[in-house]
Amino acid sequence: MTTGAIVRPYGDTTGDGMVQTSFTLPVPHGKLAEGAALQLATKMGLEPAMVVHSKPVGDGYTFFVVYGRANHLVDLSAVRVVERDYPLLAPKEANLAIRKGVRRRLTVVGACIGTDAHTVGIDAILNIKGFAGEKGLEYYRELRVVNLGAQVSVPRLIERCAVERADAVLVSQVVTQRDAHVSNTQEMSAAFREAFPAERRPVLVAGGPRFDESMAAELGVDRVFARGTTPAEVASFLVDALVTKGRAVSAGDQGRRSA
Amino acid sequence: MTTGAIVRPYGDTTGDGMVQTSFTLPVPHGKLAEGAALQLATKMGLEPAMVVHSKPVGDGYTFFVVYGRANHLVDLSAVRVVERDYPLLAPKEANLAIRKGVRRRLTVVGACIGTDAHTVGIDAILNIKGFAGEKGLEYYRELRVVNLGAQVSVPRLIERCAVERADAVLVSQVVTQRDAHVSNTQEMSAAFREAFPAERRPVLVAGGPRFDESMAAELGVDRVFARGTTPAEVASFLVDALVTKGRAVSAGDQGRRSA
Amino acid sequence: MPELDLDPEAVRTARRLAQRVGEPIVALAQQHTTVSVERATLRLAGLAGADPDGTPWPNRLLDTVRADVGIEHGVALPVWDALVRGAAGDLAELAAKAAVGSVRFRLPAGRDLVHARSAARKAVGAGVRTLDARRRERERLVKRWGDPPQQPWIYLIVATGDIYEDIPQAQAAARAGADVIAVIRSTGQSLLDFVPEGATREGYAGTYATSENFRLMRAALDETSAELGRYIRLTNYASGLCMPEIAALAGLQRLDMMLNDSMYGILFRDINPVRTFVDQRFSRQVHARAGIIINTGEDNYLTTADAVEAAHTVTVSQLLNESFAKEAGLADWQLGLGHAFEIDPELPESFRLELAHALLARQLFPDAPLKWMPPTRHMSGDVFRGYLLDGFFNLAGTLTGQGILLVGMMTEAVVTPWLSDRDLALQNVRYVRNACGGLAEDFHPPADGFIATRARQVLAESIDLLERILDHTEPTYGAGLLAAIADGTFGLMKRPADGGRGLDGVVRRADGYLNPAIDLLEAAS
Amino acid sequence: MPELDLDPEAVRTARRLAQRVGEPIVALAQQHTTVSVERATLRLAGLAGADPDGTPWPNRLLDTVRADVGIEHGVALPVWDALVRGAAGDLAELAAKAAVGSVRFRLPAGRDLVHARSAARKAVGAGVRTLDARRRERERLVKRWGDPPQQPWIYLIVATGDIYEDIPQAQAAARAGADVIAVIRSTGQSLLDFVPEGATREGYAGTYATSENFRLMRAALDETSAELGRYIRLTNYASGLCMPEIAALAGLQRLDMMLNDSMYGILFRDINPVRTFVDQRFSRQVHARAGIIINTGEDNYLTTADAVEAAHTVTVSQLLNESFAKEAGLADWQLGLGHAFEIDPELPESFRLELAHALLARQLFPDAPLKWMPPTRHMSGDVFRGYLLDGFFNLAGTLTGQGILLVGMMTEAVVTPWLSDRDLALQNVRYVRNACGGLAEDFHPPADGFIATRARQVLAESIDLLERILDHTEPTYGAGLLAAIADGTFGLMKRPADGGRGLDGVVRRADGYLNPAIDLLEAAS
Ligand code: B12
Ligand code: B12
Ligand SMILES: Cc1ncc(COP(=O)(O)O)c(C=O)c1O
Ligand SMILES: Cc1ncc(COP(=O)(O)O)c(C=O)c1O
Repeated sequence: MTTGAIVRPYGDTTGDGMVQTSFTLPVPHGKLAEGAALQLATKMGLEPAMVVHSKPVGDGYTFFVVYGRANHLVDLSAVRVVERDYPLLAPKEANLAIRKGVRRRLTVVGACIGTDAHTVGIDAILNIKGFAGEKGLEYYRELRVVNLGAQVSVPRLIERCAVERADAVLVSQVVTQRDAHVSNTQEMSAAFREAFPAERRPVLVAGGPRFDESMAAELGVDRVFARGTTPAEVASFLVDALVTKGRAVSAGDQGRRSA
Repeated sequence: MTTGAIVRPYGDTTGDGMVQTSFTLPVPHGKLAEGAALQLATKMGLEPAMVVHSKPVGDGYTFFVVYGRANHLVDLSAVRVVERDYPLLAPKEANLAIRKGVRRRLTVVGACIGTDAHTVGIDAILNIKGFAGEKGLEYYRELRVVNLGAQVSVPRLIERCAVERADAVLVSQVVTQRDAHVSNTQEMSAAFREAFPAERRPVLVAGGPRFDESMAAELGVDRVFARGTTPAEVASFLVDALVTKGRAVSAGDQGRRSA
Repeated sequence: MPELDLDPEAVRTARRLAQRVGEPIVALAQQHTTVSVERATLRLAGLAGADPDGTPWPNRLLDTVRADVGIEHGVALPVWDALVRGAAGDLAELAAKAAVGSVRFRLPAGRDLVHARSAARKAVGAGVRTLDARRRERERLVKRWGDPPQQPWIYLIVATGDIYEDIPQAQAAARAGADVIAVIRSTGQSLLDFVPEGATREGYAGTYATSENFRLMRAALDETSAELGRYIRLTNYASGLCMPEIAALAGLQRLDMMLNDSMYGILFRDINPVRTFVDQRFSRQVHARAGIIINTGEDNYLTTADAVEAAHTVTVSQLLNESFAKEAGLADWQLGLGHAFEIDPELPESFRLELAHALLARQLFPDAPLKWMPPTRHMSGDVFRGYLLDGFFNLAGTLTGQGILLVGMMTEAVVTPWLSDRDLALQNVRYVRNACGGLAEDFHPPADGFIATRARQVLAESIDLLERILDHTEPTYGAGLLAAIADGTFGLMKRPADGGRGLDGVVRRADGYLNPAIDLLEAAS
Repeated sequence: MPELDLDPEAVRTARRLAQRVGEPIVALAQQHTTVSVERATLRLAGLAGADPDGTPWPNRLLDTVRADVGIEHGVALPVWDALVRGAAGDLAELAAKAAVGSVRFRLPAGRDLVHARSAARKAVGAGVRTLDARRRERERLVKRWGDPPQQPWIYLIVATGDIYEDIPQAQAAARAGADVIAVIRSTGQSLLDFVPEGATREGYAGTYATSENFRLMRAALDETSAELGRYIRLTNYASGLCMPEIAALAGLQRLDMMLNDSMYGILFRDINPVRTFVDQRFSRQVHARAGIIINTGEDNYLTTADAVEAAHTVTVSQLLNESFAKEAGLADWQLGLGHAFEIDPELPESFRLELAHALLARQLFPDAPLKWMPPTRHMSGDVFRGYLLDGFFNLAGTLTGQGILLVGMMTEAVVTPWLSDRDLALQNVRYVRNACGGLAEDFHPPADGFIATRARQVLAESIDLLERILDHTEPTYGAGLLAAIADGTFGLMKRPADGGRGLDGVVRRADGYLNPAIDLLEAAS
């Protein structure tokens, strides 16, 4: 561990540790509430902390803005990052890799599952129009995209995946209240494990703005994509998983697979 | 301790623990930086935490907005509050108490000490015009106010207090960078202790927006007033300390005192 | 208000075209009924509650009737025929018996038909009279407690998923300045072909729309209205597969505004277009009668399409919504036509483009309240920037005389609103309203300037689009609009007339179709 | 720009009155000198550095001269007389010798005086030529790298107290869009009667103004200017007891703007009024020559007085600052007259009042850049609200064509700006500028409307106040302005002409007073 690996928050001087925070406590506005806010700030490791704003909101609640010096050290060497562990391919390269590797088009089924109807994110990945200047997966000649749209139930998704012989399933989850995104995705992955034998289960990919990319195992999927994902990242991952790592059955062996 | 004494931050549901925070880390924008931000949030007790915004600022720094669930409990019964431990008096009552208790006018000397030139706060307490609809101490017939203004050095303050026979000294400190307010006030109180025998030392009061009212002992003063103080609070405290608690010498005994 | 130099002839043309586009759709609605229209009729007649599994009695009863005789003649004749026959003492008992298979329905004829019809009219008429009573009650309370002292009205959302958390939050919001409270629905409710029952505590990102939730919230807000001396309005969603029923429940529980768009369900919930248009007409007839203000959903287009490129689709939809609403009997003051501040803030002069669009709507619909929606898709996790954007949204609302201002939240891209978000948002609105309340006096976009030019351009593009819609032919229904929707004209979504959810609940009316609710509602308008 | 319907005659009257108020003050300045004016003269002649205790050589030398012969004839004659006499090889050596008492000064006469005078003129002339060279250098660099592409220029503060933290922060700010960087001074510096030496790292709430700090920062910004292809201007404070010396150092180190107000030191630092006016005139002559833009400090009044009640004191001060500045040789483009967005945001129509005040300034001083200051006193710990207020401040700046926009920080009431505060603040400015850049096209306050009426009222009150100032008599100096200042007319502070700090450094000029710097600077203008 290099010494450079330890950093602290920066207000206006190296090492000052300064952070801003705001929160509401269910305590009526007053000195007790301010004391409670300071206690919370202290427990968060802010010392000294200054309650710079407090305002009654609602009945018996107080909103606070607190500034203070965080006494924590951030150890960069201990940060676990899900780095891209596969090469980033341009559409042409991805197509070529698929053509060479499996000699058939790969089928990708996409959906917003559960009651979630936010399709803009998955459409950004799938539709030709794409995202951030990159074309979506429909633009890839060697990918066959079946976009099921919004509010797709897990049984329906599994049925369609079987019919379409999906190599990969892309599900999107945007609504996170009560951790809906987590439980929906877990339900989905469990159902796929039940419905398909391991070697025929499509690659499972989950995506959405509030996912944490390190949650793949917990969610039971092969990969998680979060905020700001671009189509090429997804296509490259699919090539890596299905072609390079050989999850997809190549054209010659397809008969066996569909048996 | 009642059960109601334990509370948690409130986002939109009781007990959800949600807080917002923002800070800058001296790490270039990217996945490592986001991981570092999450680590800091976790150390602050936010779990789960979501990095909802990250943006490069300056060279090699990243600014973050993080939302998360604080796992701390706030114990209201453990909150130490500096409650007003003296009665709040209207100007008339204060005047009467002084007239009855010490049979002479009390002298109050006010100043911004050190290099601080922010006089609006101390003026709000002292000037007739007052603050928040309350008249300032100059309005109290039984208080004689000497306002020395801004950037008063400690030696000059002590000299004037001796000359004016100050019963109380009110110092203001607004600038807090490098904890200037703390060190200036400590320097002031130490000098007063040196310059005056204990029984003749004026009551020392410090005030300013970023003081913590529980710091009196640490600062070596008799009382600390913070954000939003009103003149009546200060006048009432002075009456309590000088009259009720008998710190001020009454008119009959003044000869002895000045001896 | 500043005046844009719009050609009055162009405005007349646009409106005429919208009406022509709407005509075949109205005809379609008159030729069909849906399960939800029929259930709404039963609800107006007083049928409520659910079986032990939670399936509402209106659904149980309707399904049995449909199985026995179909619903192409309407549910009223077979149901009241059974009651007249003495199959049960009242609707509730009838539903319960039908559910266990102890009643069989038939299509009455001759004198039986006459009796059934008059019994149905009487029963449904009682419901319509309740709508009237609720409306008068509202008028009385508004008179007693007063309307908001200012324009625009301040519209705030609560969305905890739990009616018992919603209530105190709504009350707090009202105390902090909200004039209108909307209880957002749980995800998924729009696709349910039934209206859940009772007080509910477990919605996702919203709370179920139920009759009991409506009642609880309205009662709570009545309390707060009395306390504040200001009538706080309550909003919900007459949208999704149960649009007509929810409209009926809203009228019966004295809700004050309802989200109710002619195409939202089609485009954003993939609900069958015919189902939507039929349901929409009925629900609007109810709203008209109940004195409810509708809020249309044009803002939603701009969450998937670009707000500059697609500006004219908003105008076209407003014109269509207006035309459908007028046909259904709604008055101008009931038309909260939607639009939104959704232009990419990075675009040069984005704020002035917003002003141009907002003024165009203002001037096209001078007597409609207009519902002005805040930025959402360009909000990010940078809550500071979000708070600023919302301030400029509020300013645009003030400058252009919007009627209903849906308050934006700095956490739009993060979470459903927190208590503190709402408080901060109201503070933002108050600052702008207070500091710039009269700024419209100084706002005079020149006739040949950027703003007026842009407004004229959007109007011209709208006329163009309406003409293109009329040019569409559609094989099954022959209506230009259905074909245009199938084509992806709105919000970039393609929705064919024979696709989508809920199509199986659409039935072509037979000769002799009877729906006393429709008869009564149409008689009035 | 929108036009206010101001009576041109009233404008002329106001300006005439301001000049009449200023005249006796100018005469006063011409009749006096100060220790700092004399030290500045030595600095222009090249004297720099400090003794081992940190006392600058200009102070050591001046104090000795003063002790020996006084300074009523100016420091130049005794000093260059000593040099001509061969008491030392150069100024630095002379100062060192004087400090140890090995030189005695005298007032030369006859040929000695002629020699001393010409030597002094030569030495000081070299300094003035350096000012000229620096000015040409700036002009060249501005031509090479370019001015900001837009108005207003974006002015940002750094204030860490440590020049080595300031530098990267300033560079980051420039990269993020700042056009002007101001390094705020440490508290207390204004009361020092000497200019500290060297690079400094321990200021409180600001960094010491020193020649070396100036040089370091200017060099760093030159680097960044080259990188960005935009000339980044550097600002500091010619204010406090050493105003003339700091002005000289600024000119020598190619600073580009200086805070320099005619009354700030009197009112806010309790510096003696005569000292201030004398110092001010000299420093402005230097700024005029050096091509430096001055920023005046009217904004400060509004931190202690109410921004509505005292609006006219701002206008009066601007008129006085203009008149003093013109007399000292500054051109219109060099007058960054100050004003601020400090009206209580709770006041109804506060934003429109701000617009009225800002437009009044814009129209009274059409060719001056105007320095537009952000809200400070009504900022609170609610950083969200603060961010919003700053956005409306930015909007007012854009709508009313301000020249220099001092960027407001959401943490105004909390801390000196953080790195992230500055970045967020610039983002705020960028949004407003980009989204509303052309909004002035649509902004037309009617002649009989709220804004124009308010502007006329402030102008009338200003004329009134100027007349009242002229009516004041003052025993010692007979000048109306001094008496008015003693009365508490500005910012509510009472400052008698014979009180305040630094009075002992003021000396009435004797006959035969010589100051080659003043001669050279006046000859040019
Ligand atoms: C547009 C929008 C809508 C539109 C959706 C239109 C449509 N056809 O999608 C409409 C108006 C219909 C809508 C409705 C609702 N919405 Co909405 N909506 C938004 C909004 C404004 C933008 C979302 C968006 O389009 N982002 C742009 C895309 C490109 O980003 P993205 O989704 O993050 O996708 C990227 C990555 O995450 C990733 N990704 C995403 N999915 C996937 C999948 C895979 C496989 C991969 C690889 C990558 C990937 O790649 C994408 C590109 O980088 C957000 C607020 C905001 N500003 O974020 C609220 C928001 C998401 N909505 C919200 C809510 C609550 C609703 C409603 C439930 C409200 C209600 N009760 O009525 C309804 C109902 C919807 C439902 N049943 O789900 C909440 C969710 C709160 C939460 N965290 O739980 C938000 C955050 C607003 C808020 N603060 O309340 N909404
Ligand atoms: C007005 C103002 C000024 C005016 C001051 C005019 C004057 N005559 O006072 C001027 C323009 C001159 C000024 C200058 C500077 N200022 Co200033 N200024 C402010 C400002 C905008 C408002 C302060 C104020 O008047 N508050 C209103 C009063 C009523 O509130 P208050 O002081 O908190 O007082 C109340 C209580 O605290 C209490 N109280 C206060 N004192 C006392 C004393 C006693 C005995 C008692 C009982 C109670 C009490 O009672 C009062 C009533 O409730 C603040 C920002 C802000 N919005 O807070 C910055 C601020 C205080 N200034 C700041 C700075 C850095 C400066 C400068 C140093 C900048 C520079 N380098 O040039 C200069 C130099 C001043 C100096 N040498 O000290 C910083 C301080 C940062 C920090 N925390 O360290 C602030 C926070 C701005 C910022 N974010 O950078 N400033
Ligand atoms: C017109 C309209 N209907 C309905 C809704 C709500 O969606 P859902 O039908 O999924 O509850 C919205 C969302 O804002 C809307 O604008
Ligand atoms: C004109 C002017 N001079 C000087 C200053 C700085 O104060 P000081 O002289 O204490 O450094 C300011 C503060 O903003 C100012 O406006």
